[in-house]
Amino acid sequence: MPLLIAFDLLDRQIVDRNDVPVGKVDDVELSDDGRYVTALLTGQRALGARFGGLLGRWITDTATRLDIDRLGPRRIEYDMVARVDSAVHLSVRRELLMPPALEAWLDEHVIGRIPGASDAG
Amino acid sequence: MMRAAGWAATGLVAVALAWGGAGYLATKPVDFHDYRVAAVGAAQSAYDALATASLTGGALLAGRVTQPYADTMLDDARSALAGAAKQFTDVAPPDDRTEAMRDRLGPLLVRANAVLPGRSSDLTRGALDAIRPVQAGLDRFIEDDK
Amino acid sequence: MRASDLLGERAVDGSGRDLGRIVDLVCETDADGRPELVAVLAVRGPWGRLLGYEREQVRGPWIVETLARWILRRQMTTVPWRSLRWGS
Amino acid sequence: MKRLLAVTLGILTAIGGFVDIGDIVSTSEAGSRFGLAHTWVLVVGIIGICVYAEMSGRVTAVSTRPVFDLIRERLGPRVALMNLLGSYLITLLTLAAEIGGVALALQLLSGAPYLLWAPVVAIVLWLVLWRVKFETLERAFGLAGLALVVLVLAIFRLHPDVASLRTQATTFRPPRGENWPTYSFMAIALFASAMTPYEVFFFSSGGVEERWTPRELTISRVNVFLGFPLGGLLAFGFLATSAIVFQPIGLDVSSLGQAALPAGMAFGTVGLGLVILGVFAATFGAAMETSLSAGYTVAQYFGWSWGKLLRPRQAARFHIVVLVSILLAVAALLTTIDPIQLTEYMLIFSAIVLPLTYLPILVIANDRGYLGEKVNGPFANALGLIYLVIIVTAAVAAVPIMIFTGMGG
Repeated sequence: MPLLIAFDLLDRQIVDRNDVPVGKVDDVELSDDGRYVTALLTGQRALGARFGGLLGRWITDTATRLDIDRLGPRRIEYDMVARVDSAVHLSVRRELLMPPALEAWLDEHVIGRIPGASDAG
Repeated sequence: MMRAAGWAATGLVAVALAWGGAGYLATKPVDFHDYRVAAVGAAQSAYDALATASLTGGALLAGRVTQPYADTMLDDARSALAGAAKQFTDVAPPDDRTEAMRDRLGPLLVRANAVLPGRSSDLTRGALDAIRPVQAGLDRFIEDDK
Repeated sequence: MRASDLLGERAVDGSGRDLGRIVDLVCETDADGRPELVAVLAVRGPWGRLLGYEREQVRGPWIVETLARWILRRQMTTVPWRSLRWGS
Repeated sequence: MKRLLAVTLGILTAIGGFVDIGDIVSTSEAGSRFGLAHTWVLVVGIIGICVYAEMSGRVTAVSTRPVFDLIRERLGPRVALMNLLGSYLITLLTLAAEIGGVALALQLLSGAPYLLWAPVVAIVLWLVLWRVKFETLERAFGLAGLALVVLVLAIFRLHPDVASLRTQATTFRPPRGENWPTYSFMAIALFASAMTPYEVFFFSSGGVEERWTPRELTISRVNVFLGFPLGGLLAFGFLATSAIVFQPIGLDVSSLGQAALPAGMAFGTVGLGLVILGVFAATFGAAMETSLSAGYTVAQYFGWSWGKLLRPRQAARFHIVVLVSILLAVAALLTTIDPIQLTEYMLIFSAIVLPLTYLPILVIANDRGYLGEKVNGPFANALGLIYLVIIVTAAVAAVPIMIFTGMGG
C-alpha cells in the first residue's frame, strides 16, 4: 500500500522500540532531487518552519534560543523506522538518539534535582 | 497574503465594534430599568444572606451542623450583605419612582445588617426571631418590584 | 528539501492547466526498499486535509463521509511525479 | 474486588465533569432557582459524555494512542494549536477553581480562611502527583468522592413532596418568576461542563497509563457506563436537595457551604461531615485530573514523553508543565478572585474547543486503518452526529446568552 507523507507521517507520534514517545513527525526530509524520503525531523524548530508567519517565527526563534549547541532540528534517519501504524515505530531505543535540548536542560537543572526524580510512578 | 489582510481587517472591525459597544454600555446613563435590576439584585443578595443565617442557625441549635461550619457560613453571609449594600449605594436613582424604591430598600438593608449575627455563638433563638421580619420585608420588596 | 517545501505549492500539468495546491505526497517502496516519491495529490479549492477521507479505510459517519468524498471527487487529482511542472 | 476497583478511572473522570467545585455550586444554584427543571440537561449530558468517552476509550485501547495525539494528526498543527490553547485555558481555570474548592472545603471543616489553605493545597497536590502511583490516586479519590452519595440519600430523608418534584422534573421551562435567558444559560453551562474536554483527554491518557490493549475494551466500557452515570447521579443529589430545601423559600445558592447544608439538615453533623469529605475528595480529584490533563495535552501536542509510568527524569518537560500549571493556578487564586466565578469563564473557550475535540474523535472512531473491526456502528454514529450538532449549537449560543444575562444574573 502506498505511503502518504502528509497523512501517514506528518504530525504522527514517533515512539521507540519500547513505545516511549520520542517526538512528533514535525517535518519529513527528502533527498536533494526530491525523489526519496531520507529522514524524519522532529522538534519545535521544524514545526515552527511549517507554521510560517509571525507565530511560526516566534516558535522557531524560541526553539533556536533553547538549542544552545546549534544542532538544528532532530533528524531521525528513515532507516530506523520499523513500521507505521497509529504511530511511527522506531527499531531502536530512545537512549540511542540525541536527547531533545529542552528535555536535557530541564532534566539536568530542574527536574533531576528534585528528590524522587528517578523513581517510576 | 490577501487572505491574511482580510482576516486582519475583520479582526480590527470586530475589536472596534466590541470596544464601541462596551464604551456605550459603560457610559450610558442609569435608567429606571437599570436601577430596578440593581435594587432587586441587592435585595435578593441580602435576602439570601439572612435566609442562610437563619437556616444555619436553626441547624446549629438542633446540633445538626458544626461550629466552624456555621462560622464560615456567617462570614459568607456578612460579605454577601456588604456586597449587596455596595451594589445598591453605587447607583443613584434617576427619577421619582426609583427614589421611592431607594427609600424602601435602604432602611431594610440597614436593618438586615443589624440583625445578621457576627459569630456562631450569637445564633440564639432570639437572634433568629429578629431576622424573620427583615427577611419578610426583603421578600416583599423583591416580589413587588421584580 | 523538506516535505513542507512542496506541500501547499501550486501544481500545473503539461498543458499548463492549474491543478490546485499539493496536499499530499505519495510514496512507494522501490526495489532497494527505499521509500520513493511516485505522485502528488493536488486539490483545487480551499480545502486542505479532509480529515483523512482521501484514504479508503476512513468511512462514515455517512453524512460526513458523503460530503467529504463529494468534495474530493470534484476537486482532487493524483498527478504522477514524472508529469509534474512546478508553478510559481 | 480487583474488577470492581478497575472502574475508578471512570468515576474519577466523571467527578471532574459533574461534581467539581464549579458544578457543585452551579448545579445547586440551578436547583435552588429552577427546581428540578434542569434534570433533563443532566440526562442529556450523561448520554453525550458516555457516547464520546466510549469512543475515545475504544480508540485508545485499540490504537494505544491518547486522544490529543489524534487531534493534531487529523486537524493539522494549526487548528490543533487553537484547540490546545483553548483547552489549556479551560483546564487551567478549572484547576485554579479546584484548588480553591479544596481550600473552601477545608475552611468549612476548620473555620480558617480558604486563602490560607490554597498554597498548602497546591503543595500537597504537587507532592501527591510527584510521588504517588496513578492507580493509587485514582482509587483513593475516586472512591472517597462517592461519599457524596449521602446527598442522594438525603433526598428521601428530607421527605419532599414527590408529586411536585415529578412535575418539576418533567417541565422543560423556567418556573414562574424566572426568565428564559437565565434558564438557558444555566442549561448550557451544565451541559458544557458535563462534556468538558479534559475528561476525554484524562480518560484516554489514563487508559494509556494503565496500559490498555484491545483486551481491556470491556473494562473501558464498564468504566464509561458505570462511572459517568454515577457522576451524574451525584450531581443530581446536589440539584434535588437544593430544589427541596432552598427553592420553596426563594434562597439562591451561591456558595459551597449552602450546597452542603441539606446534608446537615437530613443527617446531622455526620451527614455534613460526609458531604464535606466527598467535596474534598471530588475537588482534589478534579484538581489532579486538570493538572495532569494540562501536562498531557501539551506533551501530546508536541510529542514529548509524558505520564506517571515513566520516571520523572524521562518526562522532564511533562512534569514542568504540570508544576508550572499548578503555580499559575495558585497565583490566579491569590489575587482573591472568586474561584467559583472562574469556572464560568471557561464557557467562552468551550465554544472553540468542544467541536474541535469531538469531531476528530468521531472521525477516527470510523477509521478502519486504526480500529479494524472495532469501528463505530450505526447507533454510535447516529448519537455521535446528533451530539455534534447539539455541541455546536450550544457553543454558538453560549457567548451571546452569557453577555445578555450578565453571566446568569
